[in-house]
Amino acid sequence: MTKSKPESQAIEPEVNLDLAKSHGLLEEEYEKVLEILGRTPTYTELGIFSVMWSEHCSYKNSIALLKQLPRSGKRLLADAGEENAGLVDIGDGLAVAFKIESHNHPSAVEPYQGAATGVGGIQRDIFTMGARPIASLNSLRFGPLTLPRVRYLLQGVVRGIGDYGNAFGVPTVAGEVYFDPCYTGNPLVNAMSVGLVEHGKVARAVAKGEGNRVMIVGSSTGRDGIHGATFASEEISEKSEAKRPSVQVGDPFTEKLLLEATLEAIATGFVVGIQDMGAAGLTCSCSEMSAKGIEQSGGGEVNGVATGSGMEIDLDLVPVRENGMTAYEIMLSESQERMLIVAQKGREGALLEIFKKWELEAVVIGAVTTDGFVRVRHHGKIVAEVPAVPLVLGGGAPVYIREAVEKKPDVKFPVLAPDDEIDFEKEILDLLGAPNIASKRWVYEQYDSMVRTNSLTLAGATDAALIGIKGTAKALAMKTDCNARYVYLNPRKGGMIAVAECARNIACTGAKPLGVTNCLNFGNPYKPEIYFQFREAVLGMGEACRKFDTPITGGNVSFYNESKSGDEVTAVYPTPVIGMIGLLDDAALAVRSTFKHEGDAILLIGLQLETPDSEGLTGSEYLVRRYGELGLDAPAFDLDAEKRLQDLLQLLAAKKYLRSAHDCSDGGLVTALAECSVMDETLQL
Amino acid sequence: MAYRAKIKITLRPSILDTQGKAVHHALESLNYQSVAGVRIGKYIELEVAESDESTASRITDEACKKLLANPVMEDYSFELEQIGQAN
Amino acid sequence: MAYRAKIKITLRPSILDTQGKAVHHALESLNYQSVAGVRIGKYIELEVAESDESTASRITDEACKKLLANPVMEDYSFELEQIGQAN
Amino acid sequence: MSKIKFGIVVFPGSNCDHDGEVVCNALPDAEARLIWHRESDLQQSDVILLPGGFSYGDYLRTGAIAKFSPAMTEVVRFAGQGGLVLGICNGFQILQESGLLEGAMMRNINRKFICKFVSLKVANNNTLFTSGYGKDEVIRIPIAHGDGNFTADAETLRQLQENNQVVFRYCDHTGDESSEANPNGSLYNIAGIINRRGNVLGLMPHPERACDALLGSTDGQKLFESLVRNVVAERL
Repeated sequence: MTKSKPESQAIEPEVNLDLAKSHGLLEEEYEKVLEILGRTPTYTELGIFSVMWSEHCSYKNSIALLKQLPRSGKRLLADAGEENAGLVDIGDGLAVAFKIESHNHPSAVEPYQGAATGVGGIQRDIFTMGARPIASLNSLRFGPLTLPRVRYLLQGVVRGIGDYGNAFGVPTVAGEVYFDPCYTGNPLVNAMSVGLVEHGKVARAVAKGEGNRVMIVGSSTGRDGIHGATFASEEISEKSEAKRPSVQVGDPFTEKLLLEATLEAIATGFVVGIQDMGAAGLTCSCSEMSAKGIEQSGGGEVNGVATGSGMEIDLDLVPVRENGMTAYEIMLSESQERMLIVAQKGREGALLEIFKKWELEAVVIGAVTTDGFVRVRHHGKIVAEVPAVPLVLGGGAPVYIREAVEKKPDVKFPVLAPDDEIDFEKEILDLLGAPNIASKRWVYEQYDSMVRTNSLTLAGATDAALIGIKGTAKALAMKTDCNARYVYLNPRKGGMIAVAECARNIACTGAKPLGVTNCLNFGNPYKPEIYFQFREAVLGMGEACRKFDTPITGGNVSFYNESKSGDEVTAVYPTPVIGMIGLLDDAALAVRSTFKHEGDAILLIGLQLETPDSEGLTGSEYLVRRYGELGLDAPAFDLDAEKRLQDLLQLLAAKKYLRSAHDCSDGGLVTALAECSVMDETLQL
Repeated sequence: MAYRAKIKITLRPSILDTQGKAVHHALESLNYQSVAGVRIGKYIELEVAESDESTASRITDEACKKLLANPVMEDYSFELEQIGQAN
Repeated sequence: MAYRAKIKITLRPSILDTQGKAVHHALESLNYQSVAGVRIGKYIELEVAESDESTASRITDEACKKLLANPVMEDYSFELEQIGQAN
Repeated sequence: MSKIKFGIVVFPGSNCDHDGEVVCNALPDAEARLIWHRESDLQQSDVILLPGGFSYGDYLRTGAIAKFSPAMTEVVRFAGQGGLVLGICNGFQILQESGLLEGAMMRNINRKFICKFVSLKVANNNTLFTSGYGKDEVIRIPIAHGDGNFTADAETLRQLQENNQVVFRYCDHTGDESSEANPNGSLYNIAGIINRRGNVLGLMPHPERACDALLGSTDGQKLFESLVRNVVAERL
């Protein structure tokens, strides 16, 4: 431990338990900070611990359960959680990086920028691994369209996703949009990206090699994205500047330059490690890359501090966009389109040239050390000196198992009108016109789904998006899916069905499901009934992933999705969104969704479960729309039968027996039949 | 009698102006080195068919708050100018 | 010494302003019936680090002609305001 | 006989350069090379292609900033000497901003980005770019833009019609140039025009995205084939 204690900067508030609590730290967590440092933290150090131990970065209330999900598989290059995005081997020397993440709360504040920066962030998670993004998907949930505020949010989110993805030059090829009152105050905006990388060219998020240069590249740093709650600067800074913005602004143009420059830099072989700056910006990338380096060094320990790697950086060198930024602000800023790179000592010049060519900021701000610390200087003084390992997930960050208590949702199954009283034609047309069922062309036509000329779905609708891989006969199938009503009615079965439906959509194209990423959108984990939903859904997902041999390669957890009306707080339905990829060895054998020739036989394939007919309606869109009731449980479901069905679909496709195949899900059989009849690009309706 | 409201809508100083950044860069490459900063916003003209200025001002202010300016990221200001008949 | 150029870029009257029409329609649906017309353009602020006004004015005019305004369909006008140091 | 050389200019923010390169390289006697916008050497290209994308993020106006790149100064000179230039989507907007083609593009009339297949009528098949198509042939080509609403003053419009410079028009699958078939509000359903001299063509739809049956249409192929055939013929 160096002798001089890091100095607090003159105008910072006095660090104590109250300030720690206002930063979201619990009392026992603050005690642990004092124990780790052996002294009171400086204001900047408190900021660092508060973001690193926030739910978003540490997964403290979910990691214990997530560990039970199947995370390894023979096709996986990097085990889940070790890299930003899981990598799946697809042959031809190629691997697929894919991940899904949520940007729910920023989108509720500013829909356009919230959604745009969500898309930007997930693309960086992919190209930070050296992979070129080849497709984007999304999963959106809003309140009912009858509300003006919901229409405002929907329009802003869709335009944000489109503008960012279109300008960045990645096709947006699939997604889902659901409308339900439970999302009124808290929309869900989940963005997914899929990228390709050659096996040898994968980049790692690690800081190692003493003396190697630490560089910050991309946009300059401003005060955007520093969360109000953990930011108490109004009192301390006399300047009456506009209130600190919590809105992060995305710049797809700079991101496209950052993509090309990053891939070019990685190709030189001089990049030792690289990580994008997402939540908690510089703080998160410095600590996670250092902790990874320490873990890989298998190094020793000095005075209880794990050594072998670490970082020393000087904030005076960080390119800033606003003057007078404090160390706290620079370390916590979430300005977009920035990466942290560890460059081989002596080779940083070549990398700086590349970023200069692409007209991007690129500055060496420090070097790799071996003492196990993240040491931060500002205005010549040490403002933070924190051991890296205790900061990070899997290192010293807290892990909690919360209390889980089932609270049956108060739902019922309505008395159904007798058939002879029903005008079936009117009911069917009404169902087909329901927002959750009707075509979403008015949304996805705002996305460029064709750039990079690999989108095979344009020659005719398919149940999962199909992206051809140039230079091979192969195509990737990809889909996002989740029926949150089923999870609300029965979290375990609902979690299983979410994975099964995604896999079924992929199998309908003839492709073989390979791997899963997930975005778990839930309420407040400190409420036992919410934690029960979370635990059961995760267990259900795990069971299904094991059955389909689709390991989970990583993902994201978003808690506290709830809306307040008056003092009444209602959580959103438990929404574990599944993002899945599959492989089609021969793209020419792709099976599309729509009927092709008059006279072809129509088959309904699946297990005929012996439940009374009416129970098949439970949890259905029809029951909710026609009777305003959810029913009592998720529909009957058999995991074995589902696996056999999907294996059959792939077999029939390979033998060219199938003219088309379409999943029977929301809206039931009648909707599936209608979709098979009309859903085709060439039909100019 | 009518008024023309001349409204300026600008990004708050602390919000990153990506467009301004790109245009500033372009002006530099046209070697207008003395241009030290560029910020880009919207200019909106409303024709308000009201006889007295205070009503016209109230309507303009409400229009800005409710629709024209995004309160999360933008500030607005306006002047009123008397014109003949609103066409 | 520096100047701030406040530039207004507007669509030529002969050009159909589809954005303006849409905003006008939205204001009507918020029952601001007395709003008779809406036109939408750009408001650009340049900070020009020049000591005398005529140079600052020339630079601003050239920037508008070469880049900021599209001669095919836009008109521009600007005022200059003296400010301390351009940051 | 050496191959016909397509020079594809890449601006920061272009994203369809790659797609154009693949299509040109696939043509039997043609090859493509990428030209970074900072270079002023067009590498003896026979045809210059300005690709789709969001040059400079389309900030201020689509194509407004790209026109100042060194490569564009060369392209203007190349076009002045009769060189063939094809501008697709953002490329067309850059040609308008650089004064090589008439008119300007405004925001789509529904103020939203639109990406879908549309039908186009080949109004003028008597050009070096469209000689492979039949007169008034209806073809299916995708569009993907937010600012494709073609506008020009009355006099320019009159001249464009008179000199047969309108090459592509939006229509329905029967060839009717109805207002319903107009996706973005362009005057006279104009989707693509050529300059008076006949060596610079700009169009908003993306022919490079319609050269593969697996992608839904091959109607874009004939545009590239016409160019190669006419350049070869000119050399003989």
